[in-house]
Amino acid sequence: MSDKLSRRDFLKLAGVGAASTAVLTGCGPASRSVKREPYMQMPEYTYNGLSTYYATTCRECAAGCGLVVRTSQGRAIKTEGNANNPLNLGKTCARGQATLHGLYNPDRVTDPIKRTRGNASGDIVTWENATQIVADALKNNKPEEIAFLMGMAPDHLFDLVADLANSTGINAPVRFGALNMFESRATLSKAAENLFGEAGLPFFDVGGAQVVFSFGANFLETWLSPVSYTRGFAGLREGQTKKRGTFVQFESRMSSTAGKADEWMPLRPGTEALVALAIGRLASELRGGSMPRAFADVDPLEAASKSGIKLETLEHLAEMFANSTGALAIPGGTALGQSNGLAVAEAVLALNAIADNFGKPGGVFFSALAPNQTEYQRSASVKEMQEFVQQMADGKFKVLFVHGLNPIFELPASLDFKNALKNVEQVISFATFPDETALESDYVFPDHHGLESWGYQRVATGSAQPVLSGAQPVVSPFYNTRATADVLIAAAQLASGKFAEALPFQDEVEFLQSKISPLMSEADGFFSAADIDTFAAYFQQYGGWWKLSDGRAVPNSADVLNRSLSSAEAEFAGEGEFFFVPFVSPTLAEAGANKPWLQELPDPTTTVMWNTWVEINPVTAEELGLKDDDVVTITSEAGVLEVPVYRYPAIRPDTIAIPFGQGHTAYGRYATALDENGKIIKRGVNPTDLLGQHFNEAGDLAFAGMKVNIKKTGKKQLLSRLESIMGVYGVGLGEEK
Amino acid sequence: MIKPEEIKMSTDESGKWGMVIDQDICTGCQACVAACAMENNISFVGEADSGYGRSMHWIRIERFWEGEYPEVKMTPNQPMMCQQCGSATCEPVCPAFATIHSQAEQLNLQVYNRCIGTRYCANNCPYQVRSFNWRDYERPEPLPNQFNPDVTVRRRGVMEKCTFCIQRIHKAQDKAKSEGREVLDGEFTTACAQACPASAITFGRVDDPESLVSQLAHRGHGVKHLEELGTLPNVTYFKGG
Amino acid sequence: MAGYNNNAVHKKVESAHPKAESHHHDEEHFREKHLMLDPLPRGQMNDMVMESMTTTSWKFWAVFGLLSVIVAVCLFYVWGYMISEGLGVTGKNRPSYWGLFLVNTVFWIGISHAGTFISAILRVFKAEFRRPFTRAAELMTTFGLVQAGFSVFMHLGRVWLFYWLLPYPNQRMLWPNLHSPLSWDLLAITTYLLSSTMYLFLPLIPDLAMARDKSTGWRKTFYKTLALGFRGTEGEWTHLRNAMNIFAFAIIPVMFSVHTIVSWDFAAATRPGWNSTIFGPYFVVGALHSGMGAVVMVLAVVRGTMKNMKYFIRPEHFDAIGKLMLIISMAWAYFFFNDYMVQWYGGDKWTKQLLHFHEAGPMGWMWFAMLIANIAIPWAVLWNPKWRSTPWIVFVVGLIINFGMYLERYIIVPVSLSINRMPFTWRLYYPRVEVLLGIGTLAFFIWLYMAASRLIPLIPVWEVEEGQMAHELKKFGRETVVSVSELE
Amino acid sequence: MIKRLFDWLKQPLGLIAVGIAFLALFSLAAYGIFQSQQSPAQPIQFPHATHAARGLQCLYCHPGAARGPSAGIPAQAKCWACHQQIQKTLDSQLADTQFPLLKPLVAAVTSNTPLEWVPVAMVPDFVQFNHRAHVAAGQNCENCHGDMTKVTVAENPQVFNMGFCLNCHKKVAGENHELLVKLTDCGTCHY
Amino acid sequence: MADNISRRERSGQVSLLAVFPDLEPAADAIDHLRTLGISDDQMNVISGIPVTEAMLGRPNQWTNVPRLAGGGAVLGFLGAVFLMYGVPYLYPYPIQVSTQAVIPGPPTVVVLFEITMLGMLLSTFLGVFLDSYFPNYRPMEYVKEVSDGKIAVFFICPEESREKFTKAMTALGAEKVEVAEVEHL
Repeated sequence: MSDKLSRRDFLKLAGVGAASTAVLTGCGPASRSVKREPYMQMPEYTYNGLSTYYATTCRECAAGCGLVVRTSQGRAIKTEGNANNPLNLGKTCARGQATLHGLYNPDRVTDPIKRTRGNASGDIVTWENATQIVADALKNNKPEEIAFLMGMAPDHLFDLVADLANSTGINAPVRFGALNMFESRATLSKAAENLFGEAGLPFFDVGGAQVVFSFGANFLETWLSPVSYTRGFAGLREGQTKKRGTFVQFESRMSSTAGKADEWMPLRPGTEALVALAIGRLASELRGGSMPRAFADVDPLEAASKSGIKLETLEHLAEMFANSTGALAIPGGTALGQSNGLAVAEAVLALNAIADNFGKPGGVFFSALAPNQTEYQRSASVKEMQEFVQQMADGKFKVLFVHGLNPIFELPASLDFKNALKNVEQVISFATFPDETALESDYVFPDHHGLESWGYQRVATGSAQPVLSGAQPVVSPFYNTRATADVLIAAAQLASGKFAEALPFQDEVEFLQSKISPLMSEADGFFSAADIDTFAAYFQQYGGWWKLSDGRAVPNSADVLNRSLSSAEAEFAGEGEFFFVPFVSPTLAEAGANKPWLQELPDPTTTVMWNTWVEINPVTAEELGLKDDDVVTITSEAGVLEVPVYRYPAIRPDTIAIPFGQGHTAYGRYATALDENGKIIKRGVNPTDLLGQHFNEAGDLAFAGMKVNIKKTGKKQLLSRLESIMGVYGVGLGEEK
Repeated sequence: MIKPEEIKMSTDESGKWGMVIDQDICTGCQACVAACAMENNISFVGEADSGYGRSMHWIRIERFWEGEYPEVKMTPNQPMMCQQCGSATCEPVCPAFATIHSQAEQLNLQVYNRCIGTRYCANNCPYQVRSFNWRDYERPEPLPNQFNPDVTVRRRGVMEKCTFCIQRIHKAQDKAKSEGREVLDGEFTTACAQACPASAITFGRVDDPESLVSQLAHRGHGVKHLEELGTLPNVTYFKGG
Repeated sequence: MAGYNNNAVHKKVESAHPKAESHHHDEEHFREKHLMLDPLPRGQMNDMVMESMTTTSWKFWAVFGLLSVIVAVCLFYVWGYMISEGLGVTGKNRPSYWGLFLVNTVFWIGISHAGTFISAILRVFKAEFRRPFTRAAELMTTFGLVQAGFSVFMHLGRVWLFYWLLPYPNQRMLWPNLHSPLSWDLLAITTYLLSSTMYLFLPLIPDLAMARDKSTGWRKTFYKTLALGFRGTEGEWTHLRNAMNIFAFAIIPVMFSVHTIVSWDFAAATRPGWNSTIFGPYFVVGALHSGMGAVVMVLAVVRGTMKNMKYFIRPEHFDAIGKLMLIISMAWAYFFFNDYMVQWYGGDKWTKQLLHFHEAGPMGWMWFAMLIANIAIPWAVLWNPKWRSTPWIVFVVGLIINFGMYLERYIIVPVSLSINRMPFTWRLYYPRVEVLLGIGTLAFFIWLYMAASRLIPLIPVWEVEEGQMAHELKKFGRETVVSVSELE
Repeated sequence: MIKRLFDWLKQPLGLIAVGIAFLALFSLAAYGIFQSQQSPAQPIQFPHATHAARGLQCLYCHPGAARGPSAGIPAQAKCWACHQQIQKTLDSQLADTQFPLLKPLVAAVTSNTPLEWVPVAMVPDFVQFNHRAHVAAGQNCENCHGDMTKVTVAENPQVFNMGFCLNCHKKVAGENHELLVKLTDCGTCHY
Repeated sequence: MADNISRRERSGQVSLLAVFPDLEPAADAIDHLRTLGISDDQMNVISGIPVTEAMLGRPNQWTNVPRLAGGGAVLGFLGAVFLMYGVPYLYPYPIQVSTQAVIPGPPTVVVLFEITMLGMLLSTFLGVFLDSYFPNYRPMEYVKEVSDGKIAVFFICPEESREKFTKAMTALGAEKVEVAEVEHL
């Protein structure tokens, strides 16, 4: 397929040829400067000027939303959601829309490169050499000296590497992603294991609920599966029962999710478990009957005083929760990224037991496992990554393959991945973009962009049905890149022996077919076919395969309330004065910074574009003598950052917050900035630089468990805001607030 | 030939295409903004210009604050785009007829190639939804490969604004005509409405009482912004709650 | 007819001579004071005017050279740069889509109003003090309008397509939109520019003929060409006088219409603060305010720097214009207050917000400076006949008034644009290259004026002579008074 | 000095000199404009007439015209589908001597490089032209593109400007008010 | 008109120019010329200021300027009428802006006014040119002293009585009386 779709540049100039329009428009076409190249071979069903639509899967995050991409003359023009895909039902988020700016990004890695580490330029090598280098790396090192570090997408490549590792004895691939770090997936699944006796990713049916209490879960932004949860939120508001559902958010900083809440509870960071249990106790009291053991030990008065939420408010919330026929409590986000994160997750999940909503509409489920999955697989927690980095630093690995991940940027700087990398003899990156990690690698063998790739992605959560989203190339590769799966298969063949046996495939497509062929025999599918070719064709055509039935499991709730739950407050690291809340930028997330239109999207809460800011309550700012755009130094035990101030009216005065997503030193021209001398500098800052190595009981990073200090620098840096600071905040109108 | 006296004024009608926006479920996620930019070849302008009020968004999501901490509330997100007024104040002030009222589609047209850049229309737009090409904003190769061939790429000195994705309207009409039928309700929609994960935006024929958008619009307590100016906007907002 | 009485003329000429014998004190006092009572032989006045044109110091050329450089750089180079880069190099943004260029346009059109006011309205009302400086004022009209035209073209995003604004048949079957106040503007400014240029030229013809008779070399060719063969026959004078009368009456409504239409650019818009019915007369009076200030500045400079001009332009003229300035300042205050009052009382929340923004916003200083410069200072100074007869004082007041009126336009255009009905978009405007281009237009105005002062007799000698003919002293009992005969 | 020059220029000889200078400038400008209007050579001086004479329909090579906005240039594979069966294409001897036009095609196909054509009929970017609607409305290709049986390399028989489009649209709509509104709406072509 | 006397090239006649320093003698001279049989249309006065006909006791001068101005105003008005009422009928397409009528009321007044005034003033200006035969660079009878305030009376008399007229004029205060020399203007 990808080879047949030849001439990408049928029109040398884009169909609308911006550049060639004569200055004197109105004077007719400037046809003399235009040349057209016809297709060598016109693909079937293609006509000049008519669009062709291909179903594929979005690779901007790991959720696995289905896309339909409009292509014209072999160029991808627009992405839309795949209406058939049960996960996103035809919808996309902003990042899914902007994925084309990744495909046609001017800063992609265009060829396989050999480079001296840290050097921006490098020598182009041929793909034959590249494959040989990979083969040698596999063959010439001991299995335990080979490590794979992979991102959350795509799953098919992970499966391929896992298969390779399984049968050759090399280290199992490690998966990580900054989004998962901020989602604390390990904590969620551990809490589920503790409460329900089974590990898994809970699914919260927001759309079916009447009252939703969210403890830090930013499910309208980047959390787990934002498109599907946003649809759920719309369901909550519009209500199946035609009654508008209520939504309460508990967190110290009003996220854009909390902005949609009917009530925002700015509790003191670290008291989430206490508050959840207190609400549980008060609600249980209202319900009558014996007090469950889970809530027995908590004192609502203490909860009120420690959290800063008034007792009356807690009572009112408890009443709301207890009296609703469809109450739902969701733990997530910053609430879990604290030293007591596991306790918070357990306490909040336990609240659901009062509502008795397990396995009911509007309640808690286990997410449906994807069709070719037998058990929940979670990514590495930061604790596990810490061990991995330690092994690197100890020189345990001779060769490291990195794909789909930019650990230098995404891991907290205190883990010092960059330094540990120095003790790995050979680093081979498969990065599509020249990110920080690719810059510190010996080789970059660029993978295709997601829209040029084959593959599939398991939908981990968000859909009631088990879904395997399928990917196919919608355009032929724009540059001299090659699918990493193809490179690995070819290298395994070259390495021969057990490697060749482990991956006995012609190419990536054959491997994919081998992986989806078991689905042919599964019942209840969206489609079925007798032979693999037809099945694979449908798989491409519809953008994946999914069952028609609900695949969610009901958690075993028998024991939830009969256990003692900890109401301990979180401990905070560092001597600082302020609680520090890093949060994922809803528009950029971990990998959006190189897409110009994502940079130009205003942040939903602050409307800032193209930069990083620190949110400080105006009262605190006044005390510190800070105005908007004043640059402050923020110091934690792990690091220092300089960042301009945004006086944010909806954050606790003892808390500050910085979005994660910027602060790149590489990753293309839009992710970085230029100083006056034309030198590449950081655009914005990366808040993970401030994070120390503190974990919760489940091994997730206590990213919201730091305390920091703020100091004014006297410098100013104007933040680009879409909003008017005069119109929205009344600043500069003559009546200072 | 059309005699001037035969021209129908838009006050006589209810408009043709319209939108309903449910602010209660709009999460402010910016998917519509990104979708609009991708569909309509909108330039990005960079940090300095965007911070100076020159961003080219055809749709922007407004939010304000009510109250003070801790009783502070974010007002419902309000996506603002061209309201396709039936009696648009931008139209009569253009000396070149570059922005006029389409009789066929009852839309407020911006004819880029006729625009000479007086920017009077933008001044006179009470919704402030027009954006001006202050420069030839750079889109380095190969970014232009993504351009939508159905939408003109604008250059410096030209005003632009939301068109209700008129290219999609034409495409749907062309398709329906080639199949010998009328355009069906929901057969196509604008880029913003198509992307919106919460389905907060509904687009369709407001002159067809059976259409979804008409039914939503007549649900009650919907607001048309600055209606008091007599602009006859075609976008209805529901603040919700 | 004593004024043109042979003996009387000779007597007065002698008296102007230093060797003259002592004369009546009253008469001498009047003569010193009034140009019209201090006639010189026509030939001498001609020579004085010719001399003023041709006597050029190195200072003149230094200033002229500097201005040429400024015009070349600030106007033409920067404009070219702006056209090639787009208007992004200016400071405009959303919502301040209009900025300094339209401020400059309004300003220059305002400046141009003084010329017509002096040469048409004062002519119609036979205000005799106008005679020596009608041309100096009328030149300002034409050159000011040239700058206004430049400014409005700079304002266009795609200026190379300006011809789409002209009504002409074309294959597109498209005509300009005559619903738009900008179209009316184009019509009105074109009409005004053409008619004020013609009105400048008609009374100039006899003086060009005079210059033709008095010069040699290239100047002779130049004046000969421009004088069109004028001899001064009875017929020529009659046609000229008739035409000038028609112009004097007809150009007044044109002048009013121009600035009224300019005000409609704002008043017709659906914007808080702009949508005001008083804007038409308010703008016209504002134009006169700045125009008179500019006239007085030009006269002071002309009197101070050009040879023989102290004879033609005297304190009496500054006194007379000063009185006008005072009256116009009062009228401006009246209109300003009228507009402010109604807007304030109206109670529209956006308008109130805007008024508050004017006074207390970041540009609040402009609002107060405007009131001080346009009202307080003129009133404080111009009531005093001695002060308003002192050229440098009136010059300073004129300068301050122009500064104040510039601020007024700045407040009306970009400052008011900052506030609209969508608070999410409110933003301030910071001019960038517009400043250079504004300086360019100012330099070009002065450049044109300086060039004209070398080429065109700035004093309409025949009008002065005509006036001198008509004036005489008359005794009523013990008092001697000035008496004017109606010659036409 | 200037006066002498001026006087000299006023003489008949001077006037002639002025005239010649003016003419020279004018012809230079005219030549420049003429040059800018010349299309660069096509890679093949494609004989439309020859193909049309063999009964090939326009839509055979330009099928996009019936289906969508763009008529398109045929893929090289399409050319080759016929030409590879034609002896004179394959015979290099013949091609060298008698049919030099075929050489670039053979070269392009054998080297698998695309021919770069120079578009002849084009509307500006800001005009959204759709072939399908025009063909469906019964317009023949030659109404706009001229009679291809008579030309070798395609040429524009007329300037595709707004007047050209409008004249036809007006004519087609006739007295049908609704159709005229649709066909003359600015938004029908410009968006 | 007297301006064109010389062009008629009357044989046996001579044109004389008498230059007077002031109005009174010039007026006297004109009266005297009349008594000597020179009719008003054989005389002309050249002056450096607009001397009205009444001052010299001359008949009123005919001028077309006001009529031309009126004609121009009518033409301008018709042009404006065409733009406002004619052009909308020329459009093949319905151009509608906002809900304003295609032929709008108040804007029509503005355009009618502006173009009418433009037409009137342009034709007034042109009227001066037409009536005075401007531009006219042909040789004409002229003395430069006129610029310096002298008044020249120009008349045609029979060749034979030239002496008589010269004397008469000198007696009335003429500074010089000479055959009107054709000067390059």
